[in-house]
Amino acid sequence: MKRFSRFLLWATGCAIFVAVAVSPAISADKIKMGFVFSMTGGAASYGVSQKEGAQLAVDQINAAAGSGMQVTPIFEDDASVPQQGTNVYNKLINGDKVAVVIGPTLSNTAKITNPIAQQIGVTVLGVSNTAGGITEIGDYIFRNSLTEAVVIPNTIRVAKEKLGLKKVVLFYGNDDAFTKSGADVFRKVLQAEGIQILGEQTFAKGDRDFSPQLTQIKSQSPDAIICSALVEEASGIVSQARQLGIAKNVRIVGGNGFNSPALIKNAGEAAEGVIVGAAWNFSSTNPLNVKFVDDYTKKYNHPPDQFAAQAFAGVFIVYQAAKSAGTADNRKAIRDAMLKIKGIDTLLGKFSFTEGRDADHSPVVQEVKNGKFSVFVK
Amino acid sequence: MNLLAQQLVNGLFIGSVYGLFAVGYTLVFGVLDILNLAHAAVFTLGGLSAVWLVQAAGMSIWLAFPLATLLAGGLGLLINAAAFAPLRRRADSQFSGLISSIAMAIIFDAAALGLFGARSVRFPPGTVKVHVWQIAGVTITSLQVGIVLVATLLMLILTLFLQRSRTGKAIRTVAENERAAMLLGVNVSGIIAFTFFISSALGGAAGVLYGLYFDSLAPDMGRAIELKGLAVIILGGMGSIPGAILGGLAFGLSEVLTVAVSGTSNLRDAVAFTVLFAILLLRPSGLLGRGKLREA
Amino acid sequence: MNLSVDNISRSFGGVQALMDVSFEVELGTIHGLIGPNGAGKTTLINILSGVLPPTHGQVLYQGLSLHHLPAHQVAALGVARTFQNIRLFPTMTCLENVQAGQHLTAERPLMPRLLRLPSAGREDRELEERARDNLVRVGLGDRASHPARSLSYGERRRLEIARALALNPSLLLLDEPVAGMRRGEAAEVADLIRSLVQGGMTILLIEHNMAFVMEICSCITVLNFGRVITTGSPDAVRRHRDVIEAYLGSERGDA
Amino acid sequence: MEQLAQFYAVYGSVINFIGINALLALSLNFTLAAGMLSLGNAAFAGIGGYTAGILTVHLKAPLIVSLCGGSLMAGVVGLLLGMPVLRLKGVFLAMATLAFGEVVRIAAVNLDITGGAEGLTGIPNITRTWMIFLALALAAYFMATLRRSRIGWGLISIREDETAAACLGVDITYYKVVAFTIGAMVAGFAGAMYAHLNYLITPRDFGFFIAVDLLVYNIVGGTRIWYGPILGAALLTALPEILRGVGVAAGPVRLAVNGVILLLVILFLPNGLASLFTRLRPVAVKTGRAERT
Repeated sequence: MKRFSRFLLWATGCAIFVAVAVSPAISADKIKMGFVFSMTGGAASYGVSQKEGAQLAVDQINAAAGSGMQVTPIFEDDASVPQQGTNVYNKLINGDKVAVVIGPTLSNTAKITNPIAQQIGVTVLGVSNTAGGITEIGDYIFRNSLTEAVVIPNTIRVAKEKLGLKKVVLFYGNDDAFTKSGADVFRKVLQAEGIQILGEQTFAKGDRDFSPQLTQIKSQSPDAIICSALVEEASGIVSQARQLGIAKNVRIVGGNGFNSPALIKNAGEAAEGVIVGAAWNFSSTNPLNVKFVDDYTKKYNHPPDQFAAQAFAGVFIVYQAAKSAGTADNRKAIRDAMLKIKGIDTLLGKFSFTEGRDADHSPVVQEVKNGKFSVFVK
Repeated sequence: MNLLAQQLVNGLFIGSVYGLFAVGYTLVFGVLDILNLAHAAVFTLGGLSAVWLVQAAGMSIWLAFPLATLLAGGLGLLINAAAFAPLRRRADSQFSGLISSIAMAIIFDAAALGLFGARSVRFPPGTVKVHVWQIAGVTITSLQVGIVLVATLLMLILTLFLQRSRTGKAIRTVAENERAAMLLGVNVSGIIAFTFFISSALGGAAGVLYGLYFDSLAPDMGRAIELKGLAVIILGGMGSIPGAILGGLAFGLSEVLTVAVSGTSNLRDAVAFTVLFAILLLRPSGLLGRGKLREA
Repeated sequence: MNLSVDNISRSFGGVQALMDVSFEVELGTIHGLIGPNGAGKTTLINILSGVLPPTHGQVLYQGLSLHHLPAHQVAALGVARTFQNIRLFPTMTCLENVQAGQHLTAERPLMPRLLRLPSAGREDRELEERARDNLVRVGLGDRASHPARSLSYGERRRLEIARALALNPSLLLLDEPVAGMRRGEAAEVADLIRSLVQGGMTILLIEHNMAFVMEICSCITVLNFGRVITTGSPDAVRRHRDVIEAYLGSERGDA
Repeated sequence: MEQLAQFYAVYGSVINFIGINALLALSLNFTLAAGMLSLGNAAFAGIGGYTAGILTVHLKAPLIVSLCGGSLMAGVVGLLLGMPVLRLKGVFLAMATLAFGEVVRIAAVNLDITGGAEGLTGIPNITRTWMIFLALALAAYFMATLRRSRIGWGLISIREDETAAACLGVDITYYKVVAFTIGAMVAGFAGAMYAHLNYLITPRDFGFFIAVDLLVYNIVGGTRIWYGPILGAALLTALPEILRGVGVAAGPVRLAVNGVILLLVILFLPNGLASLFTRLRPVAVKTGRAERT
């Protein structure tokens, strides 16, 4: 055993030195993309979707490129922990010398890791970060994920218009950055729209039992339940609400976190009528989207979610920028080309970056109908 | 009034799930004085494998449930063989056992992730028929009643088994005094392995029931309940089986009542853990503990 | 100015371990405490050393009440003890066990050590010297760097005495100091105990080895079922009817 | 030289985290040295981190003031918590400190001044590698020296046998509270440095699983000598990078290998990694002269 441990220490040393000595050569006709996704840990279900979406995009690009510019993907796992995210960023940027980084999965990790890329001058494209203060980190930081600040006001406006909401209850996860900041936006928008908030209830990440809160909510008889949650919790909330006898006409309204086939799969019948404001429209007839949903379902045997869709789109956006810059390794040129991305066709629709390098495309309000997401029309 | 009644029903239900989870935890602690932190991972694997049996292998839940329970019990044997048995003679087995069980938990988590994927899954709709009853404005489902019944039944069987059967008596002897048990001709290591089997089987059963009710199973579902399970066995008294059940109910009710009384859920977990903290200071042996501190 | 045990009672749950136990220990003597198993001897030692509080009654030592003093304050008054079930520090060496026993007699201030002042090294060397002397005194001079758990049973008892001596106690409570020892070893301990008393120490000891007790104690208290049967000289105790009965009635052949 | 710079560019953050984690592990070692199993040190790190972050962000305090302020605050809380809690032993102490940790985490989630779930943002990234390792060196030196002082002898006696220690005159409660408070201060300092390394701290950085990690570092490295926790923290912090280096793909497999290595260390190195370097004895006492000359 002693020997084994000595070996381990030895191996550590060797691994580190090999990693340093073999600084990878950069080839000009292959663009190196670093992907930082949470493939294990608490956010694993999102990270895995993202990886699948990104992999599909890379495969399609490489198959189509022929002798043109190929993509060399390097997938790394941040284990849903910011510390590891930092380590992975340093490794990708300084060790592998990637041209761009796509990721990381979680906004909180992005706030810690993106300054590293900004300082060195490497483009980062967030494909799932929706919290505030991400692109503000610097002029190398982009994202193609519509923020809650864009999606939610639209959702509430549409819902108010079509359902005549007057009084609602806000229900959210208060120990998670995504769900908490979503709730803050909901609260502000609801107040601005003059909709009364009867009360607020919270849950914690990982909770599966929501009946105490839903029982309270039921007793307040709201017109709708406004919910900021990720899909793991969302499906439980939806099905338990119906089980507790909260009537179907009390709609449940959610944001980006709800936009996953898992909602319908896990909540089943109860998901009918749930309103989901989101960045990506599953049932969009945009040919790029139809093809994506088809290809993805064929390859992985399950339908894609928003995480996969945005990651897929992200790879194409970056590839587009690199191609128009005519370089696979000039980090600054790629960034400059990213700034110029305007109105390109993606599965998300016509896509541009705003002045602040955030996503600019129109959000969608969907409704679950007959076991499918469809555009909300009353 | 309806509101409060509904909340009490909610609390009793979730409390009995906590209790079932905690019974396995506390059984191992009662016998070995060791915390098995891989228990939550067994809970997860039990639930996920039952989903797999129903979904991919097309079994009825009535077959998948006992099979998954047995499988979880097998994991218990594995935990014992790989992580606890080799350490038993070590002076620091309380500490090192804790760590080796963490190692097993990591390995099981990885297995869950690799075998079943990161996404949340559920039992196919209609796996069990669910009726919803409205009694005086209080909603109860047949699934809830069934789960409480199954949990009660399992705990009754366990209690009777420990009190009446030969093996059960041997387990209690080992818990009381390992050396004495050995002198009495009890196969101590066999009994310990068997205890792990039962403990993990119960954990797996809890995972299946949990998954059946909440319709959402994922590799990290053990994480949230792990901490609560620890709180429950402290609350009830380490090593006490009725204590674990009572602790589960108490913890479930404290969560629900915090929501019901304060009208908001921000304080739910804070209250639960503050109560735990206070109980430790005022009555360290828990509600039904063996009435002695370690090393007293 | 003796050690006086005054109406001590102690119960555990419903079980009365000690009932109105009173006796005096004259300073500078060896006082024996005997009685059948379960008579409450170790409980009494635990009360005297502050490990357990009594339910009733009090203990006076050199005119001071030990009432409800915690163990470390009792130790600070010069009361040291050994344990029936031997409580050495198992992973430490013999020398370290004794050095740990110097807690009250050594300063070992942190600051000079952090600053590596020569005074710290000097103190450590002196303390080590003293600890070695204690080891030599109990006949373990050649075992200084052996781990405590590698010692034989008798050696462990002697090491415990050495550790207790490191406190420079005025009163030493020995709980079965020669249990499990060979005859020659026990005789050495008897010599050691006598020499300690000659140096002015007071000793209260529990022992089942009657020959040993009768030989070295000047006064003996007999306990049975938590009560004092008698206190007196070895001869008087030997002849006491109740004592004989207590022993013959409960244990045979131990005396 | 250039290679060194390149090495630092790739692994600088790993090195920093090794230092921080080692300091945190060492903070727990102060309590473990007296045989106390505490799961509260992650929470103390959190208290230190939030206090320091708030001092820097809201009061524009200089770094050293923030670091000391964080450490002090953690120490005060440690003192207040330690007095009632340290009567408990073993698993019960672990659970009480765990409950405390959860309450701290939930407080951080619900308070405004801590920034809630999104965390405290805008903390400048001003902790440098040398600062971390200077602090670690000082703490390690302190730990190593402490063991030879009166407090250290008392703590080790308590770990070995509480009753016997009390009968040697060791004031159990006092020494335990001292050790617990020192541990809390070191943890608070480490947490404060961490806050200034990351731009952002969130309640999740200091939760239950971090507390367990600290214990794992100690047991894997070895609790009985000052460099044990440092070795444990170094190996386990670098492990993902090592596995990456030897080509174990990201994902479940890497997680499993992680678990297996942990299991192997605990099974086959009873005194932790430290036992590879020394025949472990609880206290490093130099035997001044040869025995039985």
